Amino acid sequence: MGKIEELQVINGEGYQLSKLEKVLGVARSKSVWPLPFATSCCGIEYMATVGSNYDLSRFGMEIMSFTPRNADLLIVAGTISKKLGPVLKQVYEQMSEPKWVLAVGACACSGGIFDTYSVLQGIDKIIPVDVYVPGCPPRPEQIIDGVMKIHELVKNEPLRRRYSDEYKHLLKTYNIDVNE
Amino acid sequence: MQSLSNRSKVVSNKPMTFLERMYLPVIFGGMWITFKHLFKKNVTLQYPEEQKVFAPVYRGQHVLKRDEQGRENCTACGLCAVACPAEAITMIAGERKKGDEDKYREEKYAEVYEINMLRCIFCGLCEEACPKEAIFLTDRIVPSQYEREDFIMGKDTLVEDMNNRIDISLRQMTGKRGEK
Amino acid sequence: MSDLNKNKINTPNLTSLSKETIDGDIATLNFGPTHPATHGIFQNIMKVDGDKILSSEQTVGYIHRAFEKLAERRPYNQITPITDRLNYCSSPINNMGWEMTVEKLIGAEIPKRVDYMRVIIMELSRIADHLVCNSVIGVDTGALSGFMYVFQEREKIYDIFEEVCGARLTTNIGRIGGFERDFSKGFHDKLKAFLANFPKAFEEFDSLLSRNRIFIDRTRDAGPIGAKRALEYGFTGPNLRAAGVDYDVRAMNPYSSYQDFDFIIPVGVKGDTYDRFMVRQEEIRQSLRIINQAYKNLPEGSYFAQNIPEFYLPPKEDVYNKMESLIYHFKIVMGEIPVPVGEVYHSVEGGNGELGFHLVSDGGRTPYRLQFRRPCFIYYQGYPEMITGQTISEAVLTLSSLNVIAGELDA
Amino acid sequence: MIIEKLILVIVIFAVSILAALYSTLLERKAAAWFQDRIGPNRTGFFSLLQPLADGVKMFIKEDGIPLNTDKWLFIIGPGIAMFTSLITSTVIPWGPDLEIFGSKVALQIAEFDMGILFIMGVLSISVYGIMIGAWASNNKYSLYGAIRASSQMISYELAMGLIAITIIMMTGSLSLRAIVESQHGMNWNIFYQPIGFVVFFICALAETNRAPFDLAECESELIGGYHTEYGSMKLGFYLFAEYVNMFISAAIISILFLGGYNFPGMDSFSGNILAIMCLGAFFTKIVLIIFIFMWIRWTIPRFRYDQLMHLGWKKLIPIALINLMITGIIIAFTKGWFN
Amino acid sequence: MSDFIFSHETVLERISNKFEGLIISSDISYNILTIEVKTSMTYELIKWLKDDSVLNLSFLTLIGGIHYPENKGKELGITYHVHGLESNYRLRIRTFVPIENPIVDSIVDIYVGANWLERETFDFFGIEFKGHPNLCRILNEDDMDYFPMRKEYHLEDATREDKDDRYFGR
Repeated sequence: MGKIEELQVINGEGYQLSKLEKVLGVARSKSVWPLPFATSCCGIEYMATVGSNYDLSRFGMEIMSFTPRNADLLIVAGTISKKLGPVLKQVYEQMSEPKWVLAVGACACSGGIFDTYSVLQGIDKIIPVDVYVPGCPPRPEQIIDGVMKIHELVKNEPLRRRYSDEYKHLLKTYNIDVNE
Repeated sequence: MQSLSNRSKVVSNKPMTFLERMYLPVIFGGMWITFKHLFKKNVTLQYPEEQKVFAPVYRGQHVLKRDEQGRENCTACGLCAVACPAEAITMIAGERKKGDEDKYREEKYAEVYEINMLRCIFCGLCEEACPKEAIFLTDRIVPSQYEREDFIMGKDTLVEDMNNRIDISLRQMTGKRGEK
Repeated sequence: MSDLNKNKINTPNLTSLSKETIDGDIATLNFGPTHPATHGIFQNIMKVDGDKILSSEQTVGYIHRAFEKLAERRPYNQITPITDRLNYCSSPINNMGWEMTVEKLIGAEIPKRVDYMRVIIMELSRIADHLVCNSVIGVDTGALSGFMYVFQEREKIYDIFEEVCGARLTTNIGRIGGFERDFSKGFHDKLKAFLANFPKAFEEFDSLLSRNRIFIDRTRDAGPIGAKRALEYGFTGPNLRAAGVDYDVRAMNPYSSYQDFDFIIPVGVKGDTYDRFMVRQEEIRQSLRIINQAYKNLPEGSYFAQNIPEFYLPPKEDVYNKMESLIYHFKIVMGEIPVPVGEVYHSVEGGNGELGFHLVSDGGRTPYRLQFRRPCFIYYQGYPEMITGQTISEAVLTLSSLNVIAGELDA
Repeated sequence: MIIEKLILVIVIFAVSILAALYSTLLERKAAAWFQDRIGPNRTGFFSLLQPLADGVKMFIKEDGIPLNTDKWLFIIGPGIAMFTSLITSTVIPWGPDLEIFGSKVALQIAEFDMGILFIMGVLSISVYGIMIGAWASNNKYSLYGAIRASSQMISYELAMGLIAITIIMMTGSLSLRAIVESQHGMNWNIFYQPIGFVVFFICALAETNRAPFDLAECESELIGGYHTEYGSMKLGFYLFAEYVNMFISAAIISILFLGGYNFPGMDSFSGNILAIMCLGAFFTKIVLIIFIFMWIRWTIPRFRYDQLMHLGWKKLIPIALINLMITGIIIAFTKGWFN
Repeated sequence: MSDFIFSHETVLERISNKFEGLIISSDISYNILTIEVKTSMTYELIKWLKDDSVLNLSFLTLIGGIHYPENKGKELGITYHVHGLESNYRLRIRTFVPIENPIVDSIVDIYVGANWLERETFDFFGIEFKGHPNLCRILNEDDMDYFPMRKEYHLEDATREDKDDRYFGR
């Protein structure tokens, strides 16, 4: 939770989220549409998460938007190689604010066992990641766990966070243009 | 081409019957199937509220075991680190000092023992490699986190708490010969 | 070296879509890398005239993970987890293929029980693999419920795997010389329940699609390939069998006691999507038959090979008590066991076809060279030929029915 | 009088929007039930706030317009889609007249003699929303979706129109209310025109871009189809328009074939009670039809584009024509025109 | 083909009868015959093996490279696995090329499936296949300037931060 609190302090809004903001945050968190960027093994486990046994739709997340334009959450599941890195970055840039990133699995988080010349050692080298889910591949339970952490973030996020200097600075470190 | 195995059977050349040509009978048949599912009990496991019992041999978060007297089993031989395909284990060995006999079982112990949970692929090779029955994977899942640093688990999280011991006897017993 | 490839390499044309506008009749369609139909990451740049595909050009390697190089740096027992990630829909087959390769190299004699246990696990994972593929064909035609029904069954298979090895998908199941543990009670219960319930659920899925005229019309003549052409491309597995060639490694070079089992090899006629779908459906039934046979006749005995103490880890009690076991334990983990020098090719019938392991050993700690014959990689090159002249919808179906697994494709 | 109408307009628009909102929830729940799942269950009781949450999220999401798009058309597209789908609800007779404070209130915003023609006309405009938006977004997948959608609409409108003509012939009036009135009690057209009903139902599926005719947005091929480039509330309008369309289509199907607000045994009631019960019957029918729409969607695979055209032109239109001719002949005989 | 016995000796004999001086050495390893052949004649051999009515080894299983840095003048090896589906006989053909001039004839016009296998071998080892229609990198990035599977190149990614090399003996 460290991240959120820090941001709020920086914004000067303190802990006083206005009531409206709170309601909007809750509403947002109930309707997080994911964009599954599933490349390999973790993608199969993501499918299992969507499947009947775990049913991600309980969180209102079964509407998968395969186009980045209307997605709220980028779920990166699987190995991202250096060749794929620019593609991932482009997808991230195409998403409209507010957007969150969930890195699922060891490969996406850190490269996992693939400490090799062709694999990106964690997607946080190219895009900012909000929640990491460990495991290779993570169980559906773990993915749901990560998703719920995202919900927690969404719920508590001030509406203006995306315009804060902090956030702009964060994107700048990743060389991502901030569109006003 | 002639048959290579003499036990092949063509499975896909059944022509459509008249009823199948009419679209609707088979469609109604399919709709009947889905309709039956309407009244089937759902199979969903509502994860955060309901938790599944994993198999006793499930490979989840690691634990560093202590023995009956509460001494750490690990002797810092480094086999687990060598056996790790992801190179996720880091340890620094230390000599046991006088007076520490009730803390560490062997003369050597691990001063630092860190597992990078983001790298770990939960393959279980460390557990197999350990000659001292010190490290075990357990049926707990590793939670997701907001920050990368939170995943480097040191001895404070890995070593079991004597007041809250983690039972792995089922895991050791499962699959032993004689059980049917 | 660097100037050698400079003139040959054309730059990646990821951005070709935005530059080229629709001009005349022919448009360029960028199909992938993140297109939902690719189920993994690869790219097809298609030239299309309306809905008709004139030509297509593939780019692969988006999740190239350097398996072969990695395998050269890892001791033999650490390669099993790597093979998991080749065809992740049927990891146990890869694991066991690799273990059998090493066993062939060291000349281990494997007990019959291990063979039968392996057959059960491998056929279960073949079912899981084919279920994913066929249900995804269903999804791509728009019938989503079948996918959901089938995934419930697949979840049960994963539960069974979990009882054996402790993981669901990337199993790291089995060890060189056998299994890490015997089948547990939980396994027996779950397998029995699965064998009893699966056929009904499966036939239900089958009746949702296989005789539905919309589905038949969609898949018939979608992405056909003839037997001769398929062989030239090096197709194996269900995709070759759909073209009418009954080549199956399990029958041709029986490994792991496959000669003991009675099963038929389903073949198709034209090698189109419907054939591939039906061949896989029938293979699931045959796999079930094999599992039933193997489980009924599961021999008593040891779950690991007794005659290779230098490769199979000794039990933990022995490590404490016996010097010899302790030495073996350390040597195995450190990877200091000398292996024979030689060259082995071993192949198993993976979920997608002949999964081969070409292992060159120089006696060292790690393989000198390990090459995987990855069926996906080889047959995916036939894809442009199969879809030329077809529509985009058919291209999507062809792709999903080929069951191209990105992990296996890119290595 | 004007105020009365205005209230009615607002009520009916609100009802259509609400119905569309909750059909999204119903769709998600129905999908879950068909697939042994639970579906959304974390947003209020029975997840009843789920559509609102979606709406709120869409409203406050950043509203980007991609580069290289035609900005104005990009904005107009979803607007047209929304407008056309809502405006069809004006001619639908929701029930018999209510009596409020002594004055009669017709449960229909605009009663004119050519209601069915109006609906057909508006329906054919509605594809412009898709066309314009997709064209403006400068994306090939969108364009494919739009082309598919428009040709599909044109093709299936023919068969739909032919069936509608059959009904008109039977009733002898173009007014929707007259059509409904003619099916008093249990005297529904479906019993006279079962083939017509099936054809009309299929066409309605195609007109609303529902599976198995959802080629305009089949995500396995065209990612999002015509709304690939849309985000935030503009996307919301498109998705919403689809559900409003579905609602209206269900209403029209029930008017033409299932007797609209008629229900068996309605003669034993009268006055406002009758009106309210009629309203209830009408909505029950609509919900049932919407549910069948969803049931179909989650069961059967979709057609390929050319097969869809074949089905439309080579099968449904001939069937509709034959149906029309036979109906015509029968009407001629029964009315005694040959004698 | 019925009276032909597919023993390793008969196969070897038939090949050496057809091609004089082609086979440099042969070896039977784990029941597969490996023949090392002259680089200039591999194309001919594979073509003949495919068309020959007796041997009929007409299925290409695998093409792979191998690198022996110590083997001066013959550093890079190319291995072909061919398989006769009717006879179920596998044959391994290997040829060596020097690392300075690693050129071998492409067999794409014999087996169309060899296309990507050759590209992969080029990508990994830098072996050039003469006559290949589109010899360029396939799995790696196009701007990579070395051939990663050669023994001298490192495996690890230099950007990995979370590892202390001291503990892994490398």
